Amino acid sequence: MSRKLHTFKGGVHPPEHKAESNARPVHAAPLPKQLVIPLRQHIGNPAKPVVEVGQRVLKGQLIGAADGYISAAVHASSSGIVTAIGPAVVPHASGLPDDCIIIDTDGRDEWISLAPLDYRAMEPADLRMRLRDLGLAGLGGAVFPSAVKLDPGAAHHCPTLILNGAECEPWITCDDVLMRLHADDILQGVAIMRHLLGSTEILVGIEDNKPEALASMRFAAAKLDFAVEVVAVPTIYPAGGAKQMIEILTGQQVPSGKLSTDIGIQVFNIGTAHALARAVHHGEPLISRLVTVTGFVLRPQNVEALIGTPLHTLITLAGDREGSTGVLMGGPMMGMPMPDLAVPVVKATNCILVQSAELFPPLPKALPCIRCTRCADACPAELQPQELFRFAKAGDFGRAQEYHLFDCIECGCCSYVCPSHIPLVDFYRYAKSEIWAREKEKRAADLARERHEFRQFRLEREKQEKAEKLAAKAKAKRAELAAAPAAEGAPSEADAKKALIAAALARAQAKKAEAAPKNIDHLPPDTQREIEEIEARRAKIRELARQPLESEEKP
Amino acid sequence: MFTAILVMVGLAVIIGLVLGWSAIRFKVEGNPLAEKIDAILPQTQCGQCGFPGCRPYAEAIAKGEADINQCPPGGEEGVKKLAELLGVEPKPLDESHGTPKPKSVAFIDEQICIGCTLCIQACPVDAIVGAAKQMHTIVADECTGCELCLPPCPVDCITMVPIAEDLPHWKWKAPVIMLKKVS
Amino acid sequence: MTLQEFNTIFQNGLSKQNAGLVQLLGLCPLLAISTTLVNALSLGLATTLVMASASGAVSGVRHFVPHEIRIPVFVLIIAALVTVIDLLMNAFVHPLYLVLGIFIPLITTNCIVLARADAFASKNRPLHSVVDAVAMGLGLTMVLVVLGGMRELAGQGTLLSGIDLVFGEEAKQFVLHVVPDYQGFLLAILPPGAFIALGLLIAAHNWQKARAERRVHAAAPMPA
Amino acid sequence: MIEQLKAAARNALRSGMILFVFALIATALLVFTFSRTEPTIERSRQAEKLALLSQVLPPALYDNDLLASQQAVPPHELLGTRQDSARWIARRGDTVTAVVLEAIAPDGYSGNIALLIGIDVDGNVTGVRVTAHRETPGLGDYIVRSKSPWIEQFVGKSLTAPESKRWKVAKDGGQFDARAGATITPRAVVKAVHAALNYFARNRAALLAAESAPDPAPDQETPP
Amino acid sequence: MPAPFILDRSSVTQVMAWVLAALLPGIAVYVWLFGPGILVTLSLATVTALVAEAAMLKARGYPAKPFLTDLSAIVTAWLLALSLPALAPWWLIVTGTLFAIVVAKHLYGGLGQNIFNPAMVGYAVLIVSFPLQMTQWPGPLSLTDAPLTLAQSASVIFGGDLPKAMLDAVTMATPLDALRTGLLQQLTVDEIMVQPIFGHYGGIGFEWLAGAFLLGGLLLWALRIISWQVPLAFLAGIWLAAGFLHFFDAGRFGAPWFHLFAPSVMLGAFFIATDPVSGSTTPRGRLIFGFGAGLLTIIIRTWGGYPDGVAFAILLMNLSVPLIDAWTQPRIYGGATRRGKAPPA
Repeated sequence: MSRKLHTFKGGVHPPEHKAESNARPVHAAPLPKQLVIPLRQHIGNPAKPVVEVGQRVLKGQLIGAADGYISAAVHASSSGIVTAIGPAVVPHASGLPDDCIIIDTDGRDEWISLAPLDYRAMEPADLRMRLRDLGLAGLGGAVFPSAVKLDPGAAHHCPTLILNGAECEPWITCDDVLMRLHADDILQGVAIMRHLLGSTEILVGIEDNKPEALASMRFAAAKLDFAVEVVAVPTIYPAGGAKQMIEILTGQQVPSGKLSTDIGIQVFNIGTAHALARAVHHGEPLISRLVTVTGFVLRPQNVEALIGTPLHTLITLAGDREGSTGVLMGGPMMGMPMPDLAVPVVKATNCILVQSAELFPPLPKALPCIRCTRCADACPAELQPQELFRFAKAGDFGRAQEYHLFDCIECGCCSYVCPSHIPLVDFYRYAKSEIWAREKEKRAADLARERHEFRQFRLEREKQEKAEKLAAKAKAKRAELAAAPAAEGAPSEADAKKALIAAALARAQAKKAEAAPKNIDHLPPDTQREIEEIEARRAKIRELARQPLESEEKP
Repeated sequence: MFTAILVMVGLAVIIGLVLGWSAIRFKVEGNPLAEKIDAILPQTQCGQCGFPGCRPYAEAIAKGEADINQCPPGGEEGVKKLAELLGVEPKPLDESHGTPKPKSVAFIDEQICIGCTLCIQACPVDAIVGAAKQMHTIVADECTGCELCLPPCPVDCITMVPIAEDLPHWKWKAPVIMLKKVS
Repeated sequence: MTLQEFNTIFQNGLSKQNAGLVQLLGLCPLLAISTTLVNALSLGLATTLVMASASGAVSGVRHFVPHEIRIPVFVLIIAALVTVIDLLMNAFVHPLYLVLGIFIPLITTNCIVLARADAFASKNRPLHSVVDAVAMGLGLTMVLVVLGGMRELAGQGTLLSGIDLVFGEEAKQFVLHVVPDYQGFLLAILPPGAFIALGLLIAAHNWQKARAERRVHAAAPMPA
Repeated sequence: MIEQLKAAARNALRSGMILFVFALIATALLVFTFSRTEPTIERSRQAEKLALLSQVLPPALYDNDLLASQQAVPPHELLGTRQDSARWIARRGDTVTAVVLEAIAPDGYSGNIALLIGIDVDGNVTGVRVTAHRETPGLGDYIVRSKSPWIEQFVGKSLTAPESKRWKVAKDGGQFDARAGATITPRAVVKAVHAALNYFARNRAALLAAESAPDPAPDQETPP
Repeated sequence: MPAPFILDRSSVTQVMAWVLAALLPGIAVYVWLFGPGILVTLSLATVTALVAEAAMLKARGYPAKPFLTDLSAIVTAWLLALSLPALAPWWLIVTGTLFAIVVAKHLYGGLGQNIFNPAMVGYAVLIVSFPLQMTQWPGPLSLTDAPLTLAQSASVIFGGDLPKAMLDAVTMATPLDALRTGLLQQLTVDEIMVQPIFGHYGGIGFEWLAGAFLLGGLLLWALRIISWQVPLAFLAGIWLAAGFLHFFDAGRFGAPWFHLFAPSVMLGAFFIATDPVSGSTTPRGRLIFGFGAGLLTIIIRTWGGYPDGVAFAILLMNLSVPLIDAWTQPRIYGGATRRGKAPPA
């Protein structure tokens, strides 16, 4: 345990509030009547439903298949009937509905047959495909598909594997409890990770406010046939940020704009390791997880909840209290308020935090920024939050980007310390989503321009070809006419031309009649007027479009 | 006195020679300003501005032949950006060219479509696929929402569907700090 | 020239495109010389005179000047006219010339003169151009006078001090001692005072404009 | 290519010719104005200088053409000068009555203060004026006549009245008044006038001689 | 409802209250050594500032309560009052405070938007406009025969000019004024320093005042309300610049210790240059900001038109803050130093 620890710049130390929930035994949540399983629970493409409404599904059955490389499957968390596939309210800051599969449970909780995987005997690529189909995704919060993270890439190995057990947000204790109870399973998962990544150094970082978890993990690690170093790290938020954890344990910083694998380090949450072990050794898909239910409830505790369980089921279990002011999913620093208690537990749900006016007093009104730079002192990404705020507020997103807006991890330290109580993180999220939207818009505009220019080019070419063809035809016809024997006196050259024009006119008229819309008789005057306006505009456009061409044709 | 005249006149002649020569020798072809304006325009190619497409409108603005407030899809924000680029005062949209509408894409009711190809000819970005006598479909990703396909359709099978806000399109709203009392 | 054209040109010069308050052109003399009302008025009128004659001259020759050498030609005309006025002032109002001193030649580089020559006179008929120049010049003079008055009043508590420089010794009686026994507020006379006073004037102008706009909005008939 | 070069050359010639014509006209205008105003300007300049001199010399003391009497004085420590300065001689009839000297007080708060000092044949000061200074506005600039009458105190003073140790500002125990908190500038002026009187006393003969300049090798003794 | 949902206890009011508290030792020493006149000045400035702040908030349509209770107006008022001569007439104090609050603070956009330190703008306006009245410094009590009581001071401040003799008796040139005057009389620094107003370092009384402000400043630093960079760099700038000149010609330039303990330096270093709103925000930027202000102070003291240069030096550096900040953006986590557009991830 002589490892030299490093520190990261910034960070804060809010009251921990861990003791409320980590002392009670873990219960399994009751089986709800209805499970709502969102198809988009992870980063990447949403899963594609593979069941139909009315179909009976078994516990653990695949109901949404992974779509593409960066994706993960979703499974039925219990047996029952699929009653709907469509939009339902999901845990998201927007409060907007998203596609879900809704299952009415039958109470029998009937499993499909499970088959463990012999991971050592499998091709790594096959194994990763299997994990993707078992729905494995990071349980720490970002929910990145684990199969992708377990791919060591071109280097074929990732020398350092870090298990993140910091759990630095206040109130949350699900990782703490998991480590106390299932240290062996977690380390089994680590063995699989080590196998896939080819790691030689394995570090487990746990904040020093969790002595029992540390002891349990150390005990389990001692039993392994490979070295796992369990390290107690100082308790400071956000030590659990992947980049911060890397810096604490190795002293290295992940270069801006790069991934940790670029410097040979991969980080997993301990919950993910546990789920991985379950998936490989038991063949179990990811259909449940540990969730901390805490805050303003009678019995704060951790529960084993099925994915898709509505939040109110868990809150009732923990003891509902009168006078709550809201419910957060996640911790108080990065969590999001829930629009509705019917939203389901998803793979990312680590904590359900019930608020009360006493525990979470309403935030004081914001004052103007006085540039005191406490935010800069607290920022673990070493940014200048006050400048980012200024740019975001002014709508100067380009400058915000220059000042590394996208290196912000939205940890909330800046907002926490701000003496003016400015909701800084909100401004950064707003700026980021504006920039994304603009990029998207710009790409769409570029595409439209390109297509329009190509069309102009094509029309021009077609017109030219047509003109050439016409000229050739006219020439041929004239030759024909001239060659024809004169019956009643030879028609002059001029007559021939006239005839040609008359023929062309007749053709054009016929064509025009053909092209005229057939549904314009007996229109209401409104529509008639509208059509006329549109016609006028089109005529004008045509007129304008012709002008430059004509002028070009002049010598 | 004579020297003064000589110096002035000599200087003038030299300057005149240099400028006259440069004016012809270093003439800049093309119009970089039109490019910049075109980059701001939304590329809807709807022709509401009175020009057949965004590029001709951009060129007209660059030449000073068109005003900056004739593009309803660009909205007030577009006018503001153009004003900033050209260093003039922004002005409200000219409503005779139309009013801004929510972003939409065209949708063809394939039950009604008779496959006349008129809309295909009207589409400025070739975002409609289909052949004569066969039903047509809009490529939603390429549709700019210009509405040019609506008038030619003989059976009125095309409707504009506003782009709904869903999760992938959702944006964080600008936070509001209420400092001032709202009057 | 119709009355309406005349009105439009004058409105532009005096208010809508006022050189001092809206276009912020030609600020160097504006700030430097507006220490007293008399100074301000004198320089304003001198500038107006130069502008009027320069615009008239530029407009008169506009058809003979190719595009690429228009700037040298305009500068030549303006510089010649300014030098003439400089010499005339030196000869006939020498005391005032001593005060306005270096700012008279500076009219040459005052961008408002060249700006009007290039933006207006080179595209319009001589009469229009002269009217425009006079309107612009008077607009600038107006701002200068208000600025000079403000600074003189705040700075030394008088108005029209130095009037004797223009009208001779006898004119001294016209000097108004608005605040007797004034301590003097030096800041107003020093350069920073010029910036502060101009800022206040611009603010007042914008405020008045915004109010007028609001009133137009309020007065607009509601669509039925 | 050749075609283009030819076009450029043609255009260059045309521009050159046009500018040539304009330059010719402008210069001609200038030459004309200059020749017409030159005499008037010269007269104004003379009048200006004379007006300044008359401020330090009572009109009763002279009837000669003061300006014509100007002569150079070599630099001297007592005058604070580093270059030649000027002196003017006042005569009444054929009698020399007074002399006007240029002097510099080198130890003003912000550098040199240029003075014009009139001294009559008996060594009495007839008047002092500040012609250039950079003293702090509002603090040290009351030495200028237009700001306060302070400078009039010197009239009638001489080397003996008051005696040398009273040639100081009141704060240092002298005869001359000074504003509280702003004594550096008046100190410098008092010292400079006193030194100039000393200079006059030493070079009286040479200074009053109508035609000859004073001793070019001034004595180096410092004043008491 | 934004995340995070919990906040640290700090607030703008708390920050400002600490600044005021840290000024108290200085004020106590002031009263003890120079008489109670400063209390009148402080009160008058405070009342004026609060009234002006309230009026401006109303005119701009802002609620009065959160902005009046943030104490920032009082901080401005106290800093200005402590920079003024304690016997300056009431209209001088009112004019300066009004200028600070109305023009320098509110016309620039109010709390957090003022690019110049309001107190220093007020001071600069006064010294430029009324240099004469800005010289009425009360002498240290140990050097004056008849110290003024609180009531007498008030009557001087409100009642207008004292008879000249009496004014001469209670006012005195500050050490900086005395040095400047002496130097202009061709005296050497050593000859000047024998005057009674000079003490061990910075002048009788003034050096103790500087010590008290230093103490308050250290308190603010210990509480992390101010950073160490600005004061240290400011003092270093003064010490090095003065030391450099003194080293070459001790007869014409004051000693570095004298400049450090002369009036207004400690106040400027710990309370004025550290004003976060108008100062630099990056660590390296703060070093440049402070050092530049110190350097300019000595340059203005030595060659400028006014005896002290702290206010002008700080205002000049305020002006350069955007440039300094843009140049000294620190490296961020992961080592991106240059300002480059990171792609939206």
